[in-house]
Amino acid sequence: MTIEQLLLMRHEIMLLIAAVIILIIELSAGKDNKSLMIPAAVIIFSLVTFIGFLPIETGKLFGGSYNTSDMIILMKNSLNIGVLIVIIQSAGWLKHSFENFDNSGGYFFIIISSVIGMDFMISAGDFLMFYIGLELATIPIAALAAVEKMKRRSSEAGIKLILSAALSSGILLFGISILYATNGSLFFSSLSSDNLNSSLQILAFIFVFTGVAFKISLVPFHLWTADVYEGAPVNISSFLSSISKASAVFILIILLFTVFNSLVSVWNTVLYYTAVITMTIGNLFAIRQQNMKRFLAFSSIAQAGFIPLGIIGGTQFGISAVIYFLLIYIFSNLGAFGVVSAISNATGKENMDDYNGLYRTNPKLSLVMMLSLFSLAGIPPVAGFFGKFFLFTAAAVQGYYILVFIAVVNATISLYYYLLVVKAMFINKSDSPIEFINNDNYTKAGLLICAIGIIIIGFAGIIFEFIESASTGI
Amino acid sequence: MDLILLILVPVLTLAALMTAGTKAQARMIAAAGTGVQLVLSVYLVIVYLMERGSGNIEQMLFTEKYVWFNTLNIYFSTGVDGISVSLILLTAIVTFTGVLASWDVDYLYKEFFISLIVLSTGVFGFFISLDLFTMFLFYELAVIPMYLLIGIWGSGKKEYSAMKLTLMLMGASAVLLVGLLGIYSYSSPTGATALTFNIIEIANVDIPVEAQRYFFPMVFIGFGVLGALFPFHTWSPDGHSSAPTAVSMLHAGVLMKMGGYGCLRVAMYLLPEAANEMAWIFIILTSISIVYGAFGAIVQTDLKYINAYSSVSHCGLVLFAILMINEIVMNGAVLQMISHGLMTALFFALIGMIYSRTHTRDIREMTGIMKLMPFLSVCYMIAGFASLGLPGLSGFVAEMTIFVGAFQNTDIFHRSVTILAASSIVITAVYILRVVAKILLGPAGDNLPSGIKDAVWNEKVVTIILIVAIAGMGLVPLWLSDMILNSLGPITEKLALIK
Amino acid sequence: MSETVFYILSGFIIVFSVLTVTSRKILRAAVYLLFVLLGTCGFYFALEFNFLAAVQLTVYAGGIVVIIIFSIMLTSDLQDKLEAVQFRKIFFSLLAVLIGAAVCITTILNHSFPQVTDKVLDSSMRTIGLRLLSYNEGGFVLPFEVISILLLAAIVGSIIIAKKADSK
Amino acid sequence: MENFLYTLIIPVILFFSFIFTGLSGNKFKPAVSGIICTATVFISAALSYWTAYQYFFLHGKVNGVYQIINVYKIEWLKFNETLSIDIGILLDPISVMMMVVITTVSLMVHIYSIGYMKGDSGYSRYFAFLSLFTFAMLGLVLSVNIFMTYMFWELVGISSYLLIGHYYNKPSAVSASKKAFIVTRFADLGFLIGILLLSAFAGTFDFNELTNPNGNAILQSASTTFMGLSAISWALILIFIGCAGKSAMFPLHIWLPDAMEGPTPVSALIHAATMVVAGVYLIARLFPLYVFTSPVALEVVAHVGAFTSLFAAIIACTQTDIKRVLAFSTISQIGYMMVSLGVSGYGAEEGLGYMASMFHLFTHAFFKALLFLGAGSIIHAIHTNEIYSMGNLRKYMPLTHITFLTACLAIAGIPPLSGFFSKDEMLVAVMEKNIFLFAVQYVVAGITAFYMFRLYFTVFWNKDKKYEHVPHESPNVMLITLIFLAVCSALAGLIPFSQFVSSNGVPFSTHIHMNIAIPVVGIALAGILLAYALYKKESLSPEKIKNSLGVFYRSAYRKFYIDEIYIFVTKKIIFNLISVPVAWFDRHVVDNTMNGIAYTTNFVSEKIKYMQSGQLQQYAFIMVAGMILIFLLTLYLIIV
Amino acid sequence: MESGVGIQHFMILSTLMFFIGVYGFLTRKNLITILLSVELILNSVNINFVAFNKFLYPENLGGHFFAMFVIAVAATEVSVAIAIIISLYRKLKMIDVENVNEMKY
Repeated sequence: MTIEQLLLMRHEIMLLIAAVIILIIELSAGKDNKSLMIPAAVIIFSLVTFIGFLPIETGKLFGGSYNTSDMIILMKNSLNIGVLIVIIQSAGWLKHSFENFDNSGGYFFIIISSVIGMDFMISAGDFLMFYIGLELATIPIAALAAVEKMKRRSSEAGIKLILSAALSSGILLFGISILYATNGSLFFSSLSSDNLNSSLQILAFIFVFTGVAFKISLVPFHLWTADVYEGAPVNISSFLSSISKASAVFILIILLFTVFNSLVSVWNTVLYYTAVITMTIGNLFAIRQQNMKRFLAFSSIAQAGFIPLGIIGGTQFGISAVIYFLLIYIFSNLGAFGVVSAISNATGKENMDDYNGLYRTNPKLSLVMMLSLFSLAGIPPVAGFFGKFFLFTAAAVQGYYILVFIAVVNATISLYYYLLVVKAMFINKSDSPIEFINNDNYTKAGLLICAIGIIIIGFAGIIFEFIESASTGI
Repeated sequence: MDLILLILVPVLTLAALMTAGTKAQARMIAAAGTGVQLVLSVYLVIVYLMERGSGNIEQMLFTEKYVWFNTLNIYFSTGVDGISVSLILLTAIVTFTGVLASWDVDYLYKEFFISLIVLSTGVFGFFISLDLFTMFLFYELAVIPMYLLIGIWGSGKKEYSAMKLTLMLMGASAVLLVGLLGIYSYSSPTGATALTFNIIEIANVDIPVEAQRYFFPMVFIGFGVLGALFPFHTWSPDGHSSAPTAVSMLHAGVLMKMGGYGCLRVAMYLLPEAANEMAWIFIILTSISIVYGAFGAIVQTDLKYINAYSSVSHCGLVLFAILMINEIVMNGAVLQMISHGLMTALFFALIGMIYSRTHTRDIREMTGIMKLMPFLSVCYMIAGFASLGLPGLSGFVAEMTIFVGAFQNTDIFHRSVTILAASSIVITAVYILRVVAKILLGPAGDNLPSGIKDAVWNEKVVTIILIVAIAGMGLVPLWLSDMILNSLGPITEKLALIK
Repeated sequence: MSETVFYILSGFIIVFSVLTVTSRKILRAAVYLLFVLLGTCGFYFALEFNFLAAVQLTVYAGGIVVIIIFSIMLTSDLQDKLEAVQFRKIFFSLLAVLIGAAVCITTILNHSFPQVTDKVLDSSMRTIGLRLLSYNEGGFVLPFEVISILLLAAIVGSIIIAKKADSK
Repeated sequence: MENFLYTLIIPVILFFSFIFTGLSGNKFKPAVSGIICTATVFISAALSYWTAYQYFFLHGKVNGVYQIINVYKIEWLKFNETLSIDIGILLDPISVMMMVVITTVSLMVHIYSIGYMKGDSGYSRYFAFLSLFTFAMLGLVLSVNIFMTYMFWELVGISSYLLIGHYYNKPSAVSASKKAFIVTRFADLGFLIGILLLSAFAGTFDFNELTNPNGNAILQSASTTFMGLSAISWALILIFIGCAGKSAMFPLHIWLPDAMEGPTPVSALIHAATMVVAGVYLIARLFPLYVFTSPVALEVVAHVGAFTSLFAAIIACTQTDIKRVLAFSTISQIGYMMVSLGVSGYGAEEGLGYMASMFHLFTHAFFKALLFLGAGSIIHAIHTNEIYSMGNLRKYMPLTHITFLTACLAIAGIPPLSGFFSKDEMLVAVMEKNIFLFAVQYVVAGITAFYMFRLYFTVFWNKDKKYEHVPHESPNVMLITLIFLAVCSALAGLIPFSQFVSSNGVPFSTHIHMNIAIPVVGIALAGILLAYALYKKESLSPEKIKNSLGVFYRSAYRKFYIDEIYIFVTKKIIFNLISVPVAWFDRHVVDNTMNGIAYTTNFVSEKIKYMQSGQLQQYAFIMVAGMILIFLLTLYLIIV
Repeated sequence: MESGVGIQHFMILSTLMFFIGVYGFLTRKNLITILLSVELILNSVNINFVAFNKFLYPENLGGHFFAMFVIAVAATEVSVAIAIIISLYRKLKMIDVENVNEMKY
């Protein structure tokens, strides 16, 4: 094995280096001299993100445990962009209190290692790497969710996350073990060449599906989502809701199209019904939320319900639509969470009522929020429209008209609650609106990136073309 | 002419508006932008007529294709025929007058004009699109600023109305979307070519009739809700009554026309078999719309509600006409769209102007305002006459074309509903004259604020432009009607082949 | 492995598993878990996975259970008995679990597994060591490395949480 | 053939005068508007006389038949190859005749109004609308295309609306104008549907083709039947409904008496001489169609006309408002014309009724205009409409008196005034066809004389009443018109009308039928004597007669409660039984259904919130249960 | 192997153990006892892997290594979970799962 071969793992290696540098800075910098940490993290991660985009060979490593393809690289790059935004947005929160600031090194380290886990998970060629990547992506984040020690909610979020995750990974493992029993191999390639169709394998599929669906928070495996998002620090919620969810979708796609490709009729049916209830339940809950984080949590559940529309047809176009959707979703969701985080850091206010009259005092924040919400709702000309439209197209072309119908009806319901927020910001009047918030440059930059992304991605047909051409790996 | 200009000008206006500092600047920029747009639209009509005059018989003129999403075969393809040209002109007129009518918006003026122009961009884009995708995109783009416009600058129970309007229209667009995607997925039944959203290409394809039966109602209802199809019209009275003046103008004047246009261009044109088969269902619904809206208008006491119900009735006539499936009546449908667009814009403009003076829209609280503001009252009367179909004004041309055309259908069903629809002109007269008698005529009321002044310059410009347009269409309709008629050929041919 | 050994061990494991999840004294539950782990360890020995059995003993029984017991002692009064669980909760959980188990077991019994091959298992320390550090097919160096990151991250995470809140 | 293109000026100049006066509004002194409008009407009138001269005496007749001349025709709105609305000018005997009548009366009314409306705040508006009306009316009679007729028909309606509502501060005027418009509008719906039906069968809107006895429209009609009548009959009956609305035939007459709320000259122009006869004119215009395709429709016309004439005449006897008496008289006279048309055949002598009807239309225009203008003169003097507040006015207003008397005699049919000739022809025509209708018309002739002279005696004779100020004769500008019209009323009957107008354009000659003329004059004189006895001599007490007639009188006085029926229908049925429920239905059923969807969503949302209880174990339970559910579904229900 | 004990025996054993663990997860009141149940679940999986490795696919050591890594992951999971539990305990002074419900609906 040569160095060149090793460089196929560029994403992971870069991240690893980044993590190590962060650790070194953390250890070398004095206790009172950590101001370097945030700019360093931002710069390093920007580099990592940038390098990720350089052209690279694809191939297999470690006897097939690790493999890359154009699509996988694309997925990783999408994640990187999202993580970069999260990192930039975290600055405000880290500076917010000394305690957080003190933890910034650990915070960045954990975020980055979690991304390493996701990257390995996506690149995994066998179930072992998949499993370890998954755990690496989850367990440290649970610690971060509980990081705000002064807040009871934070700890509650942490314990809910880690225990639910433990249960779900137990279920997942049980499924993997059954697969192993029926086939004898843990490699995706070997499993996919085998014709899985016995009941036991279906059983195994459902175990595995449950484990992954838990991460995507598909109904009925979604219940942890709202509580965790509400309790955890905003940036962790945004990380979980966008990056973590996106990575789980990516691996779900990979699993469905490699390992379980012979069970296509089963997983089509399962996805069909989960999609329907996920959208519906997510929407129904989102309607009556007051807390913005909780609101966004349910909204993200509802959004997750749209994803199966692209997968269900099993076409290359569908897959690219899903990736495209997720890319847009990352930007939109991070935009919304970014605003919530900026406001929460400055004032501690997280309720929708507090947003009344926001536009008069903070027009830019309101605009970014509106853009993000419209994008989530799928309103043109912002990108969300294109993402949703292509998902619907993918399903419709395969003849799932009823599913598309249910989905668009749900999209309308979701518009209702997104508009409630818009209403609060733009229409409602408040006696004591949130004062003008003078955001630091990190927050501004983070929101700006989101806003630009939300506007550009939809219009630039080339981005979709690129995704389409890259997602031939399956 | 490059049609993309029609999108570009509003976008540039938007950009300029962002930089505007003062109210005077903002409104000047908006007026200038929409003014340029109006000039462009007039120019478009002229070059269109010249092009046709020089013997160009292409279905669509000035077509352009910009590739957008290559994989899905999505192009930003534009092109116009007589129908869209006339509706573009209508839009430009109404937008321009709408901007002038909101000259005195004080609260968040910049945002107001931005939303207004976003809305108009959507409408222009919708009318020049030849691609279902962009059409749908612009459709939604036009609907969503409505929410803010009504919610922020509206009056009365604006939040409820804004939400209701937005949700019903977006719900409709949801149904529509399924229909459009259905059309898309059947746009290449043999699989020989790639699936396409292009209207002209789809028109050359025979979509299986079983599929049409599913998608026709979806598309028709989807667009029909915007055209106030019974029983999905209830957003209209509330929405109109809560909206600020310019928004009511644009909405009733232009946005509702998108419904009719969509039904004609997509539902009827692309799904002809189902259109022929299922028209009767919707004819019944639209007949109800027509009569029901008119009767509903009789008892209302709020000026805007009256006009909103009247719009239900008149727009019902548009859809009704589209469903009667022949050249004459479809021509009438388009004429009615334009006519209704102009006169309802005039109505709402006037109602806004009157409201800003009397601070009430309740007809029971106003009498004899003819004495107080003769100019506005006379204009209101003219609008009323146009609405009840006075010859020499636009309403007559449109309605008569519709009735004559509808009567060309020989069976008893079509004829009886035509008679039913025609009876609405009497009811229209009843509610129009009721309002005129109640508020304009009679002794001057003493419960109105003192010191009421008549129209100021911008208001005069608004009303005069609209009245000139209404009268112009009413007096010399032939060029317009011919322009539309010549473009209806492909649609009616396709429908007639099936018949 | 003889049937007798299997049934004894599995009986042992099942009984203590049930006790683990039903005992109303926490410490006892932890100890029952330890017995379960030991029983499992017995299986590993019986199946000739000596190394794994050792890992099980040291990591699981020696590490995890000890941490758990420490934390129990930290957080609970050992004399306390846990409150009795609501009947409703027991009923529904039991129902779900029984149905689940029934479905799984029926499916398992209906499944015909591949014939047992005559290949011989080689679980010597040498093989394990080689495989663990091999980067070819069948090698496990990558997971081995990645799990080190996981451990590091977990440590960092735990430290962040466990640090005294008021460091200032 | 002579170029008649200049006739285009006749209506168009009026339109421009309307636009000019209307837009310039109050920029000029009011008098200027009046003069401008009068001048334009004068030009029109002069041109129409010239046209009439040219048409009747020089160029109109070819081979002894008056030709139909399409002076001008452009396509205004094209529906398809055959159907289009054309705008143009059609000259034939009746249109030329109408043109003369309209411009003449209009000119008189304009001149009269200069004096009558002096000092009115809406002076220039008034003249603008008068011009508009005259324009519309000319357009109506000159139209080449039935749809063009319909257009101007509507325009006439609207200008009538505007003029009736001239005193828009008066609520009664406002509601009268509204009523007039809506009732005629309702009738117009019939007209419209009639046109539609007609076009569907005839395939054209063009009068030339529609009324050509050898044209397709007539030859190929009557194929389809509906409810026992041919479709074309239905179309013609529907068109007649439109005519009935405009011409105030029973039961659509109710707007006309109320329309008297307008300024009196307007009543003279619109509601006596011109607009109300548009219905008659239209039937005359479509006469070949009626005769050849649908005798049934003509019978309907005749019977409705007869009934209306009797009905209105009876009511006229009881009214006390001078203008209302005249209004009912108008209704009655138009009924006459309708009867005469309805019994007519096609041809020269065959079409006597047609000719007589037009003749009566012609003479009636003059004497009825005169009556109204005279009444206006009286009202101008004493500011009331109530005849019992008047008396002995001959002393104060001698010229008005003389002219009014002339008109009364003319309408009563006393020779040699114009009404005698036309009425005589009509009765002859009716006599030939239908003896029953003749009887009715004969009686009506008597009643007519009676109520006219009731009016005359009450107003001009008897004792002085208390006047606010001494009544004075009207200004000269008004008197001139009275005198001119009186001369016309007196002499118009001497015109050999049948030489000019006939149903097929072939002139013929007529003579006085003594066997009918004498009884008719007799009954008219009887009516006058009765009126004399009752209201001049008061030898018989009108009160007693009223009392003895009891219910009948009261119901006649209340116009047989037709108004009440209408109010019942509109208020109770349309408003309360349809509109209010529709509005309620809209708000409560349709709207609540839509809202209900939203409420249901919210309700469900509230109900299922307990799923998210915050209990970790419940979450886990749902997760496991969900997983097991998927097991069961996939393993046992869907796949297996 | 030479006896009648087959792969299905082991699978039934592990399935039972798995569901016993799930049962514990669903019913135990104390957070730490829930953690114990999770360990039961993981342990059942390990039994599976080992047994399959031994009985079905002795030629590779996939199951064996998988089980080893599961043990390692279980250790990290437990450590983080216990850290969180203790931090929660500091605030609540108790670790009853039914009290961890501040956020709901």
